[in-house]
Amino acid sequence: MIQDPKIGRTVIAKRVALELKDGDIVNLGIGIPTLVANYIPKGVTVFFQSENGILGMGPAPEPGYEHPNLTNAGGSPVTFLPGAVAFDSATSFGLIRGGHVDITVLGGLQVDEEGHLANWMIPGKLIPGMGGAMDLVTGAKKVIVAMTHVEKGGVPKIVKKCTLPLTSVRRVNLIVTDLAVIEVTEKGLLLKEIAPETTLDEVLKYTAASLIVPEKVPTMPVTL
Amino acid sequence: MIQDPKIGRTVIAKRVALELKDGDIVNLGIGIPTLVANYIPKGVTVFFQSENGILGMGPAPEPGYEHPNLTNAGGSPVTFLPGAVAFDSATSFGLIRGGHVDITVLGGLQVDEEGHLANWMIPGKLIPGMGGAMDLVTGAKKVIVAMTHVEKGGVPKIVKKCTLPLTSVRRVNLIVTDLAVIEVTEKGLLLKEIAPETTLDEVLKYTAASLIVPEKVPTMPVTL
Amino acid sequence: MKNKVVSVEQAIEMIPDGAVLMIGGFLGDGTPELLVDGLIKAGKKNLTVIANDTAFPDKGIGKLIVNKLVKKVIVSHIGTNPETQKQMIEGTLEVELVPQGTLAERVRAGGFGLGGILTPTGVGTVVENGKQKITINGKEFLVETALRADFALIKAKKADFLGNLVFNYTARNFNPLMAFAANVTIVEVEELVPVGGIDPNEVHVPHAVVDYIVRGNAK
Amino acid sequence: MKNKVVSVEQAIEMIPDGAVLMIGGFLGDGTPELLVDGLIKAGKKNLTVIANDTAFPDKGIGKLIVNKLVKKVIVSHIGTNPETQKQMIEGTLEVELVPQGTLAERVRAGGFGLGGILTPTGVGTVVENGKQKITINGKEFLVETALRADFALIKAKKADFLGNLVFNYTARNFNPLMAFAANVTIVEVEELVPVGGIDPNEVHVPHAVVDYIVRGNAK
Repeated sequence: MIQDPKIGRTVIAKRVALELKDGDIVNLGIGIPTLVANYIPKGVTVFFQSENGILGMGPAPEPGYEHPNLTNAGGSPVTFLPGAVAFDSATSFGLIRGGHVDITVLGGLQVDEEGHLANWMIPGKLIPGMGGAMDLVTGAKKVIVAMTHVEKGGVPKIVKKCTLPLTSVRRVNLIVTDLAVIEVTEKGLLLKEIAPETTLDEVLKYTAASLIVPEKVPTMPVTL
Repeated sequence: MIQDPKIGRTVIAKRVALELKDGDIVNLGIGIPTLVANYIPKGVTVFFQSENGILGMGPAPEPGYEHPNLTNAGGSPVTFLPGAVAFDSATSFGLIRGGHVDITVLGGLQVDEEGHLANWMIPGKLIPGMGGAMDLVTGAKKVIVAMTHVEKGGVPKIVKKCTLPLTSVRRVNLIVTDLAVIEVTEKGLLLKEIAPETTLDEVLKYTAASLIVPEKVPTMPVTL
Repeated sequence: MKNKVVSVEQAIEMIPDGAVLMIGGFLGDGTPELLVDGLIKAGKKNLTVIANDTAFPDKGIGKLIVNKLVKKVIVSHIGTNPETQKQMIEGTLEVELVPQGTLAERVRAGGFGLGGILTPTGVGTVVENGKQKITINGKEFLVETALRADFALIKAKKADFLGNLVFNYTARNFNPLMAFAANVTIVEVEELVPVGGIDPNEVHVPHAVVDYIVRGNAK
Repeated sequence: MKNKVVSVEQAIEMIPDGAVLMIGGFLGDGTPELLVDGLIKAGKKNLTVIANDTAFPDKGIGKLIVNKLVKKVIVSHIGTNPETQKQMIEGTLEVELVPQGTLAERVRAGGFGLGGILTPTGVGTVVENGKQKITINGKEFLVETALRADFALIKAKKADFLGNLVFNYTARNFNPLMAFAANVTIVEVEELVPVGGIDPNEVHVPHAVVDYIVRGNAK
């Protein structure tokens, strides 16, 4: 098990980045998903869509180059890459809900055995609102959850059944954590890879859902 | 009764034009309604909207100035007036259905005592389709029907109850014909004006619906 | 990255007989004529066409009707093409009429991942036959369902190599809506510019929905 | 013809206490700050605000919350403004949360004369509570109803004197949608150009829906 949380987050971002294919339209949520942009494989061109109304978003500008009308969904200044487009919120979610976004990477509070994600509220504690998450999970072609495997204190986030309010009844496709890569299949949660410096026992210990474990489970193809 | 059909149509167009107020957004149907554009009162600026996606449409261009991508809803070349805008069909009907068009002027096959208009098909005979008429009648702030008072052969077009398929259950506001101006009120069809060279008896004779006839009915304020 | 630019022939080759096509244009203004001619040259059959109208016998979608490539049209009117009415009466062409504003919203809904929209247009008329109605705050609306197609054949004024599109004046009409609503979107363009050659504020359709680009007459 | 250009004060004077406002912007980007400041200066009360979010305490719509002008918000999230959460917990501010894409479509429906839309978003979640559901081709959709407002306060980059609007980059967001959906639409613009000074292809919102224009900081 990776001890340093920062390295853990990096491993997650690097592993998710390997899922991106040349030409993909990609929407990254805030938090860990944002880091994915730093690890796009060589030779792969992807286009970042942000729900506030842009496709072809580039990284943060150099100091002094910030423009108040060019921001990401977190409100931070970004840049245009060549071929970038701006559009209104209805069109932005037309792209999202209409299946024109190839991959969305989102953070998670819980994912359950059925592949249902909860990531927008903790009743009585944290009610930030769903923002665009419900539309993204419902509409994107492929949904990847990028999150730490456990909460602080070691409480599993991959559970039998979500106790927190669901984001969508549409199943997510892939869960990438600092311990494992898990695919949501018709038959259940399939353990695909284990993180570096991590054992199968650790994965099972920190997962509260049943996992389908193949005979051989490879290590994530990422460097620490 | 005006005998010359061409003069009759001109009277209708001139009278409808008096309904237009400064700043109005106006949609004109094909046929007689199109003629209205020729008689806008002095000092009144209106903006013509066409459902194929333009607001601020000007008259036909001079010969040689036709552009294939600047046409009206009848497919004929038009021009831009200053401040003209182009938009897609969804936006065009957003303007229409959303009540942003102040006045639509449409032709009619029948209008009945309840103010219901039929103007898009004659079963078994003529099925051109409704085009934008159903949206226009349902959504425009004010609907004016501009039509000859009778069919060829003298058959009344203002009837007790439409026998032809309705365009909308939304009542039209005003009917302008070559015989009369009739307002659709809560209590029924109110005769407002009679055309030049026309008698009350003629209006009543050629109208198959009950009319509310005030003691004094003025003549249409138009010159032949 | 995939090069989206193809020839008319390559584009047409992808389209099988019996396909459902959305075709842009309003009485021919904004219709991709090269793609229409390509369909005719290739002798496609049994097409279903979703479009605003069937234009004129010698223009735009009208040519597909005259050449009998089409078994069904979903349109808002057919008044300008006598051949459409003739084939309808003969029973060789099925015509489904949809109010123009409803057609625009149904196409948009199909592309935007909506199941449909609620419209007051058509309530109390023959258009409501067979449709669900919903009352909201005492007002009745028709449930009009989303439309999708196998292919959208659209026409733009300008594209960059990614497929960002700009339309021209009244040639815009249904084209941007249809771009979103098909499994494969093929655009015929008059002008192809380098990536980055269009102001991000001025793009009408983002490249995410465009699959193939065909260069039009003005290369 | 009516001159649509008014001062901030004239614009704010039209808005009564208790009004329902749509306000453009996404975390403050694209929010008409002069109009927001005008509301605060005039001490308006009991406003209902429909917007994407409540921004930050010192920016955009956030300032209306901090200054307690608002009794209810209909928004997609409030996570960036602790004051909104505080007032919600205290019970002085009602918060209705709507998925962002649904909010966009509900506003658009209000402006486009639709009763609402059918969306898959929210099916099977707490969002569906109290809503009608419709099944189309075996798939469930929520009926999400149209939203309208008394006033839309929006921000554009550029207007002509008629009120044709052009927005800038990510400051566009909800602004064009809200322009259609209010009884009175007031736009704060950075640049005012002569009528005819904007290419008809590049207008984002046609003047038909704009009632008043307020010149922004950059006159």
